[in-house]
Amino acid sequence: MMPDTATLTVDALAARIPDGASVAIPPDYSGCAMRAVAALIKRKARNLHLIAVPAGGLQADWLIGAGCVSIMEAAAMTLGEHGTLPRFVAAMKAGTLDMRDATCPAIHAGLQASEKGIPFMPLRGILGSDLLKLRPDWHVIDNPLSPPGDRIVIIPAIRPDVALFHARYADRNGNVWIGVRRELMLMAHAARETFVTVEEIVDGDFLTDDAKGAGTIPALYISGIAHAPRGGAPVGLAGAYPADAAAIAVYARAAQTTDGFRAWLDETILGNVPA
Amino acid sequence: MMPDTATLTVDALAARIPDGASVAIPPDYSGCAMRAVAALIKRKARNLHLIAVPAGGLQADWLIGAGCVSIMEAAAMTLGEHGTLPRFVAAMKAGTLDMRDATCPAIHAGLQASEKGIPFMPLRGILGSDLLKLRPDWHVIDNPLSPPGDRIVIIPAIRPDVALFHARYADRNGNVWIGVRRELMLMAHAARETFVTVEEIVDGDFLTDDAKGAGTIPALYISGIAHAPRGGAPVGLAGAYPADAAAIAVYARAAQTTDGFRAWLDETILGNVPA
Amino acid sequence: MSTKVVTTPEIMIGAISRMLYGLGHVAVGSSSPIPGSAALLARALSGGRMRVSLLGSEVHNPFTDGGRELFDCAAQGRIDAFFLSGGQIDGHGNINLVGLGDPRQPKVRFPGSFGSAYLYHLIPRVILFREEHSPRTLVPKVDFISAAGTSLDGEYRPGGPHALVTGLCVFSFDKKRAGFTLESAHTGTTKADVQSATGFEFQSAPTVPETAALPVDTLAMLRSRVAHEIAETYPAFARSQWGV
Amino acid sequence: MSTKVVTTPEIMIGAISRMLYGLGHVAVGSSSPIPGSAALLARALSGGRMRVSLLGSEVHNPFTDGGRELFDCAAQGRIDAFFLSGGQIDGHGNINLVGLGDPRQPKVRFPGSFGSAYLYHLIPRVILFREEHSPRTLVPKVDFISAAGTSLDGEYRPGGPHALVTGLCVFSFDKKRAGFTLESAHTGTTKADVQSATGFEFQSAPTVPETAALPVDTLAMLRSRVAHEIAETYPAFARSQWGV
Repeated sequence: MMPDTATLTVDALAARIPDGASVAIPPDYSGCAMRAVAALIKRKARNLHLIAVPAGGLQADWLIGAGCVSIMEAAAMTLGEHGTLPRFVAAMKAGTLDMRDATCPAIHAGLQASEKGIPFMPLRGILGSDLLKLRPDWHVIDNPLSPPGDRIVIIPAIRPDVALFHARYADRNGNVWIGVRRELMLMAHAARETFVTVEEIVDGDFLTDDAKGAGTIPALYISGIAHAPRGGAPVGLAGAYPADAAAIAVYARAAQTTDGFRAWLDETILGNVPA
Repeated sequence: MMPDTATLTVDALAARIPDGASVAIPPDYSGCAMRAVAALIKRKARNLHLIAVPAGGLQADWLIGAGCVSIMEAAAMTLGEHGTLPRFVAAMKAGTLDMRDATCPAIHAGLQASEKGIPFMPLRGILGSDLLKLRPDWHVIDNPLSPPGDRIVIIPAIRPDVALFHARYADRNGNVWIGVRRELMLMAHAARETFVTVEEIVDGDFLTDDAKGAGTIPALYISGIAHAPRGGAPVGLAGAYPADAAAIAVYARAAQTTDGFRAWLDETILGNVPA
Repeated sequence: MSTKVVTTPEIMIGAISRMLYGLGHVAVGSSSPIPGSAALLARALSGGRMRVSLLGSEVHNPFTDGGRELFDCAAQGRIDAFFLSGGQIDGHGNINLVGLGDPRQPKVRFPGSFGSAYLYHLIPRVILFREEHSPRTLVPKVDFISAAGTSLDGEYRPGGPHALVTGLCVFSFDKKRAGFTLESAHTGTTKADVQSATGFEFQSAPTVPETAALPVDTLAMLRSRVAHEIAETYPAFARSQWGV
Repeated sequence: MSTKVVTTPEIMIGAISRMLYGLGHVAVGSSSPIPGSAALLARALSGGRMRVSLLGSEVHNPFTDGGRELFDCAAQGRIDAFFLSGGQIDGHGNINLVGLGDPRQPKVRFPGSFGSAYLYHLIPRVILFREEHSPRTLVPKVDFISAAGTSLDGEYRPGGPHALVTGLCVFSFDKKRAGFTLESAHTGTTKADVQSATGFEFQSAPTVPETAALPVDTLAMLRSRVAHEIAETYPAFARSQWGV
C-alpha cells in the first residue's frame, strides 16, 4: 500500500476525524460507514459539521442524537419510508442545531467547485426561494455573458475536511471500488482527506483492471481504509446486503424521545447492558 | 433498443452529422471513430467546427486536409511521437483555418458548463496568457466572493451539436461502455447528439451489470450507434489494439505536401486506384 | 383483484399518468411512490417509448454519474416531467418543504427542500402532488418558499408547475396568472367540497367534471406489473396499497 | 551498458530527477519523454514513496475521472511537480507553445498550449525543459505567451516556474526578480558557452559548477528499469536512447 494510504482499525479511523471537522457523508443508498459512525459516537466526537451529499439519514440522526454535531448542512433530512429523523427534528424544535438548508444540486455544485479548485460554481434555478435568505453564503450575480436581468446564483466551494463512507472493496494499493456511486468520488476529490470502511480488501490493482477501473477512486485521494464487514448495516449496501428495515423501525420508534434514544444508544452502540 | 437510439451503418451515422455542425472529438488515446471520419470525408462534409477534447490528432488532420473543417478549437494539435499534423500546419500557414487555440482544462470546463446547464464555468490560471487575446469569448471578472484584485477567467459553455467517438462495446439497449475514458461521457452529456461506433454490440444490459455499469454512458444520451470493427484504426483503441505506427508514419510523410495528401486520400480513404 | 374498490392513491396515479402520455423521459425523485407508480404505469402503456428514472431504484435508474446526474440531465433539457410535493403548497405554486414557523427553530420541521428549488425551474412539466387536501396543506401563502412557482421577467426558467393532483381533485396551473384552475374532482367530491378544503383561491369552470377513472385493464396493469415494479423502491407503499 | 557515454538527455533526466526527491506526487504531461524518465527514475529511487502520473500511459496513470482529472487534481493541490516546454522560452519564464509571427497565420506553428496556461499557475514546482539551447529557443521575449511566468499581485497563483533544464545547463527561477539564475553547466560546457547560446539575460555566480553526474548504479537503473517503463508511453524515445 502506498504510504499515504493507511490501513486502520475502525476505531483508529474514527480517531483520525477530529472534533470540529467538517465531514461529508453520503445518502443512505450510497454506502454509509455506520460502524465508523458508531466509533465516532463512542469516542464522543464533538462539534462536527456534517455535510450530507445531499440528504442526511440514519447516520446523521445517530450523530445528532449523540451530541456529536453542531452544524448540519443538507438538502433534506429523512429516513425515507420510515419517516422523519426523530433526533434531528427534536434538535430543530429545540433550536440547538445550526441547520444549513440547501438544495441537492447546490451541494453537488459546491463540491464540484472544490473538485475543480474554483471559488464558486454558478447554478440555475433557486431564484425566488427563501433558501437564499437562510444562506448568506450563496450569492446572486448578473450573468456576465448575458444582457441585464439574467440573474444567476453562485454557490461557494464546499471543501470538507473529511469525506467518510463505506464501500464494497479496496485493493491492497489503497484503491477503492465504488461502482456507479460517483458522488463518493466527488466527495473524495473535494475533501482534504477521505476515510473509507470496506467490506473486503482484495488482491490485485483496480486501476489496471478493465472491469474495476472505471468505478474506482484512486488511492491518491484516500487517507485511510478500515476493513469493516457489514460496516454499512443497518442502512444497507447496494449489491451486498439490503437495509435492515426492522432495525431501522426499532430505532425510529425508540428515538422519538430523548430517553428512548439514550437507551437505544446504550444498548445498540455503546454495548452497555441496560441497568 | 430504445427508439431514440438508432442502430446505423457507418455511412448512415456519418450522414446524421450535417455540414456546419460543431463536432466534439476525443484525443488519440481515447477512442477515435476513424471509420466514421473516413465516411464524413467520403460524403464530402463541409464547414465542420471541430472541438478537440482537448487535443486534435490524426482524425483532425484527415478532416482538415480533406477540406471538411472551417473552425478548429483545440488546446493542441499533434501526432505525438510522429510529430506535427502536416495538413493542420499547412492550413495555418495558408491562413485558411479559423483556429481557436485553447488550454486543455478550458475545453473540459466549457463542456462541464454545458453538462450542468450553466452559462459559464470559472477557471483558475490563464491570466497573463495571450490566449485571452485570441479568445474574445473568454472573459475575466473579479471573483465576487473575494476582495478586489482576485481576477478569474470565465469560460462560456461549449455545447457541441455532435459528439463522435469509437468505443469497445454497446449493449442492445444502446448503452455504451467506455471504461475509464470519462471525457467521452462528458462529451455525451454536453453535446446535443452523440454518435458512437463500436467494436462489438453485445447482449445484456450494462446498466444493471455490476462490472460494466460504472463505465457506461446510458442510452439516454446516445442518438445512434454503428457497428464498426477496428473502427478506431489506425489510431488504436485501448485494451483492444494498439496504434498502427507504420500506417501513421506513412500518413505523416505523405501528407507533407498537398499532392502527397491527395494521393494518400485517394488510395487509403476513397479507395480509388491511383491512375 | 380489479374488483377491489379504487383507492384515492390509485385515482391520483391514474390522473398523473395521463399527464405523461407521449413524453420521452420522466424522472421521479425521493419520497414519491404515487408519482413513481404513475410514471411506471405510463411507461407500461407507452410500449417502451418512455424512459423512467426512479431515484432510489437500482433497476429503473439509468444514471452512472452519481447524485448530480439527475440535476445535470434536467438542466440539459433531457427530462420532460418531474414531481414535487410540499408540506404546504400555496395558490401561486410556491411549495414549502422546510417547515412551519421560524426555520431556525420551527414549530414543525419538514424533511427539507431536496432538489425542488432547482428542478422546479428547469423541468418543463412539474406535477405537484399531495394526497392530503386540506386548508393546512393548501394555503394562501407558504411559511417558507422552498421553490417558487413563478419567476421574474428575464430570469432563466424553462420549467415550472404544470398541475396539482390531490386526494380530492386535479388543478392545472396558469403561469400568466400564477394561479390554479380546478380541472376535475375525484369520484364523490363536489366543487364545494374542494372549495372548503382549499386554503387558496382558484378558478374553475361552472361545472367541474369527475376525474376520469382508469380503464379496467389499465387498473389491472397497475395492480400487478406496476405494483411489483414500484415495490423495489417503495416496499411499504406497495405492500399497503396492493399487498405485494 | 553503463559504460556507454552519458547522453545529453540522460544528463537532463538526472538533473530533473534530483529536483523531485522527497515529493509525493509528480505528474507528467504530453510530449515529455525526458521529464517522464526523470519522474520514473525519482520514483524508483523513492522506495515507493512517490506517485508518478504519466499522461498517455495505461500503466503509470492513476486517473479514473477522464481528461479533466489531471487538471482538477492540480487545482486541489495534490500535484507537487509538473513539466513544461516551449517552442520559445523567455527570460521572464513566459513560454510559447503556439507559434512564431501572427498566431492567425503563423510563420511557424507549434502544437499548441496544452494545459500550460493553467498548470503553470497551480502546480508549485513547474520544471521547464528544452533540449535545444539556442538563441532561437531561449529568447528575450516570446512571440506569444501561452503561459505567463509571473502574475500580478492579488492574482491566485500557488504555482509557477522552479527551474529550466536544457541541453547545456540548469537554471533556477527567481519569482521576485522574474528571472533565471545559472546553477550549473553540463560536462564540457562553459558559462561563456551558455551566455552565447542564450537569448535572454540571466544571473549567475562567478564560477558555475558542473551539473552533477548520475551515480553509476542510478544510471544503470535509468538504462534498464526506467527505460522499459517509459517505453510503454514513449516507444520511439526509449528505442533511440536505450535501444529497448
